[in-house]
Formats: sequence, structure tokens, C-alpha cells
Amino acid sequence: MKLIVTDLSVARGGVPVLSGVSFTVQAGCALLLRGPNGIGKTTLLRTLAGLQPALSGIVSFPEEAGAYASHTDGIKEQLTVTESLAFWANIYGTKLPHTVFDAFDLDGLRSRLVGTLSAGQKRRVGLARLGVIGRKVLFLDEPTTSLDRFSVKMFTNWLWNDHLKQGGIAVIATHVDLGIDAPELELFPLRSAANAGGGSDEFFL
Amino acid sequence: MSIWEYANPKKFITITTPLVPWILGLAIACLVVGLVWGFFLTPDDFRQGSTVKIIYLHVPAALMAINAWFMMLLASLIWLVRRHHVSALVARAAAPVGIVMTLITLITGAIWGQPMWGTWWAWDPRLTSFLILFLFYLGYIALWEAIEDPDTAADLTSVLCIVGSVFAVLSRYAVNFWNQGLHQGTSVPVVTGGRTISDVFFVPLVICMMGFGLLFFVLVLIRTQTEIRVRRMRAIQLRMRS
Amino acid sequence: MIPDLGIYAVEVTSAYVLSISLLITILVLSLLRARKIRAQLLKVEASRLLNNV
Amino acid sequence: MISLLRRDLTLALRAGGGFGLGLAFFLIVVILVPFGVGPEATVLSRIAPGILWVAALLAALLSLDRIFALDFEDGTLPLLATSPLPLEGVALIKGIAHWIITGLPLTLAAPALGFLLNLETSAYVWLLASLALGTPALSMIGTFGAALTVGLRRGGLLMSLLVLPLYVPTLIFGAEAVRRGALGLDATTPLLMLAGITLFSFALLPFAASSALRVNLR
Repeated sequence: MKLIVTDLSVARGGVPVLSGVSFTVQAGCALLLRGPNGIGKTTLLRTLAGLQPALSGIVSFPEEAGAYASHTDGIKEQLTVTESLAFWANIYGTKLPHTVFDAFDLDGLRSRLVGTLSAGQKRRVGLARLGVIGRKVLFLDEPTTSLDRFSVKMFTNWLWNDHLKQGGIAVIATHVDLGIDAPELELFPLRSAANAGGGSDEFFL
Repeated sequence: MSIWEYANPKKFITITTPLVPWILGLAIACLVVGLVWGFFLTPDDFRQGSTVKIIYLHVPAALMAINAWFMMLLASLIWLVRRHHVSALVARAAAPVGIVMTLITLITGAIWGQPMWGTWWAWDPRLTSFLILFLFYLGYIALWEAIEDPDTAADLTSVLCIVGSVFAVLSRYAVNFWNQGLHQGTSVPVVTGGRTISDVFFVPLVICMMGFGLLFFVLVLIRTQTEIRVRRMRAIQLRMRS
Repeated sequence: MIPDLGIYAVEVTSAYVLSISLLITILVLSLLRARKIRAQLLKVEASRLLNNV
Repeated sequence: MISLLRRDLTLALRAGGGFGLGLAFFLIVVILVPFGVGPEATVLSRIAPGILWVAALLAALLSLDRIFALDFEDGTLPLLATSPLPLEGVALIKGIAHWIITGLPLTLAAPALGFLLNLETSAYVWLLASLALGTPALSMIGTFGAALTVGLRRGGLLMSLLVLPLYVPTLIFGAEAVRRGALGLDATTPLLMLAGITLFSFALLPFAASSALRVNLR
């Protein structure tokens, strides 16, 4: 169980944004992506998760093990908390682990409609989804936005104990100090040069 | 020089720029000769009187309207399979020309049919299928205009063109089913090769067809060059900004 | 030399006039747009050389 | 796949808008027509098949852009895209869900509205049959149109422009079947063609819709 990225270059709207991105994440480790806004963190994560094709380079991790999550995490207002998590469990073909409710302190909210929850609670339901789908390689884009300090602590506990300890991998783009010792990848030096080739516009230059 | 040489937009422009004036001149010559010959020198049809002279506009335009759509279909397939930038732009360039050809077909068809049918628009199946083709063109152009990112636009319009072609052919036969049809038989049945019109009408018709074909070709070349230059400007501006 | 178009003279001429004018409009529009875009491109390329230089 | 269908149906039920919207619109359009065309029974009964079919088509069209737009905005679509469920499956399920939410109620309500337009008694069977066969095609073609325009700004209007020409064959065969039924003629050929279009749409359009989704998710 390893995530190997070799010489990856990604583009946004036909213009190369990052190039020469290479790293390896062992099982049980995480990687924090740092860099100013607009550098291409989201684009890189979406490419790693396979939502968009890379310009060049290889991303390799075990088949059907990746999962992507951004701060808009697909919460339906009219479903209850259990129904939402059960839905994602069905989609991923896993059993709904009941430990996830206490891991994200959602025990008291099981039958509450998501629409009636606060922003922080909604975000916790979104993150609880990651616990439910049982995917080993997680690509997280700003997972801790609009989370209070207590919830961030809870998320990092879950990430550390229930995910990384079980041999999971996580690539996280965040500004908040998550308090877990994980290597950091500074993206600023990796941004593509102004006339870097490979973008679909390159034909026209 | 394989066809994929044209993949490079700059080479496409350098190759086609010298050709444009020649083809344009040839197209205008063919059109003038064909139309003048057809308009002045051919006798009237005993039944339809002089309205038969509209054939020199109606049939070539109809031919071009249909061929334009299939050319766009081909260009879309090439784009989806080979990511061939110029072919996506050729498809985009051909659409407005195709819609003008369809418009001409509709106008001449309505005018031609008016004396016989007694009304300006008699929902004749073949003319109606051109009306539907007109709607397909409209949707296609609207989709191109609605999307900023050129690559996404090219992909989506290609998918629309492929699905649209299937439904256009389907509509062609559904319309026949829906109204028996008053249209004149095909003047130049490509399949059977026989001709239902006598020689004296036929030669100018072929010249007109060549004229329309060349004009269509040169219009697409001009518009494709423009689309390439627009893409080039966008690429440069994006690079300068980043 | 003008052919006797009989009773349908109006229809035939109007068809010809309309169609030919449509063809001319699409041709002229395309050529005008081509010239306009070509001019803009030269301006953009000039400013690009300025920046890179 | 079934869980996605179940979730979509529960969402439509709970959100309340789903079932009622298409049906109400269908009712209003059919009721408006006599005000425009005049109350003569003979005129109405002659155009009744066409009116019912055009109204059903517009009602289906109305609720199309909600299919993907909601999931696109709250981020469900990218999550579904990276789930084991293939996007083709998602498109197929969305088509079926749209049919159950909009197409089915229309089909069941249409005969009742046939009385308003005093449709020939012999035509009711054919009306039911043609709508039952035709509305799934409307939903699937519509799902393809919705997938094409999911990320665009004023996608709703554009989608109608793209989808309406695609609806023409279904409309022709559907209305033709009812019209022949009304005249007592044998209407099996238009029905067969209608069934053909529906089967074609369900077999191939999910692939076109999913490739459009993949492009829009980029």
C-alpha cells in the first residue's frame, strides 16, 4: 500500500500550473501540501484522485483505493445523519461502522435532519463519510474549513488513530496546523514556468 | 505529408493562406457561371413554369447543409479520438456556414413550393427535416458560445454533434412518417445515379453544386483560421497573465 | 436577353436575390471578422514581445 | 446503484417539489389550451393527442436541470465520480429517477385530462401506452441534456434549446400513436418506433451523458 507520484504536471483550463511533482507516501503516513492560494493545490488533489487527466507523469496507488473530499462534501439537507452515512456506505459497499458516530461525536444527532444541524456539525458529518467508505488513500482539500478547534482535534484523532494507524494514506491541503507530525510539500517552487509546455494551449503558441 | 501534419495550427494557417484567394475566385466563378447559365439559358419547365430555376439554389444549398453537418460530425470524432485541435475548430467554423446553407434551403424551398402548394409553408416532410436541422445547428452554436474553456467546449459539442446526428437521421424518417409529402422526387439521386432531369438542366446544376461546395470550403477555411487566431490570442493572454 | 419568367417572375427573382444576399452576408461577415481578429492578434503579439523582452 | 435511486426518490419526496411540480405544470398547460383554442368539442378532440403529448414533453423538460444541478453544487457529483459506482450508472439511475418522479405521474394523470379535451374514447388505451413507452425516452434524453449543461451559468435555458430538437421523433411517434388510436386505426407501428427510441436512449445515452459529466467535472 504505497502512493507513488513521479514527475506529475497538472493544468487548469489548459494552462500548466504545477510541473515536476514527485513524492512517495508510505502506508500509515500523511503528506501536507503547503503553498499560497491559487498555486494549484485543489487541481493537484483532483488530478491525484483521478477527477481530471494529468498533463504528464504517473500517479500510482492500489486500484479502487482512492477517495476525494473537499469542503463541499455532498450533504443533503433532507436526509438524516444516519441515512446520509448509510447511503455512502451502500455506494461503497461497506457496512456502516457504528464507531464512526462517536469518533465524530455525532451520536446524539443520529436521527436529526442534516438541514437542522449547525455548520460545524454538518462538516463533521461530511468528514464522517470518510470513516464510512473505508478507502485507504484519502485526498483531502481543506478538510478543516469552518470547523471549531474542538472538531479539528477530533478529526485529527480520527485521522491518526482510525486511518493512518490502520495503514491508511492521506494527502491533505490545509493552512491549519493539524498537529500531526507529517512531512510537508511546499508547492511554490514546483509551479510551472510561464512558458511551460504541455498545456493544450501549447499548440497555439 | 500525412493529414496529421495539419494538427499544428500554425502549419494549417501557413498552408491554407495562399489557397484561400484561389479557391474563393474559383468558387465565385463557378457560382456566376452556373447561376447565369441556369437563370438565363435554360427553358421553362412545362409544368412548373420558371420556378424550376430555383433548383440551382435549392438543391446545392440543401446538399451543402447536410454535408456540413456530417463534416462537423467527422471533425468531432477526430477531435474526440485524436485530440486534434484544428479539427475541433473546423467543426466550430463550419456551423455558421451550415446554418446559412440550411436557411437558404428553407427559403428557396418555401418560395419554390408556394405556387404549387398554395401556401408559403406546407410542412412538407423534406423541408421540415431541414427545419429540424436548423434547430440542431442553433443548439450546436449556442453550446459553443456558452462555454469559456475551449477544450471543454470542444468535448461537449462533439458529444452533442454525435448524439444530434443520430436523432437528426431519426427525425428525417419520423417526419416522413408524419406527413406523406408533396416534395419533388430527388433531382440527382446519388444512389441510383439515374437522373430525373434532362441534360439541359443538369450541367448548370452540377456547376452550381461545385460553386456552392467551393464557397463552403473557402468559408470554412477563413473561419477556421480566425478561430485558430482567437485561440492563439487567448493562449498568449493567459500566459502573460500567469 | 432577360428571360420571360412568366407569372412566377416575382418568386424566382426574390429567391435568387434572398439567397445570393445571404451568401454575400456570410462571406463578408467572415472576412471582416478575420481581418479584425488578425489585427487584434498582431497587437497582442506585439505586447507579448514587449513583456518578454 | 439501487441506493442512489432510493436516495433520489426519498429526496424528491421529502423536498416536496419533485412529484408535484411536473404534474401541476402538465395540468396547467392542458387546462390553458382550450382558453387559447376555444371550447368547440370537435376542434379540441382533434388536437387532444398533440396537446397532451406536448404538455407531457414540456413538463418533463421543466424538471430536467434539477437532476444534476443540485448534486453539482453541493459536491456530491465529484464524490460519486470517485466512488465504485461508474458515472454511466449514475446517469442511468438519474434518468430512471427522473422518469419515476415526473414521467410516471404524467402517464397516469394523462387519461384524466383527456376528458377535459374530450379525447375519443378509443384513444385512452393508446394514450396510456404511448406515454408509458415515450416518457422514459424523454427522461433519458433530458438527462443527457442536463449532463451536457450541468456546469454552465444559464444552463437551464441552453439545455431546453439542445434537448427540444432531440425530442422531435419521440413527440411525432407518440402523438401519431394516439391520433391513430383516436381514429380507430391500428397504431402498433408508431408504438413500436417509440419503444425503439426508448430502448435506444436507455442503451446508449448513459455513455454520452457520463462522458459529458466527466468533461464537466474537470
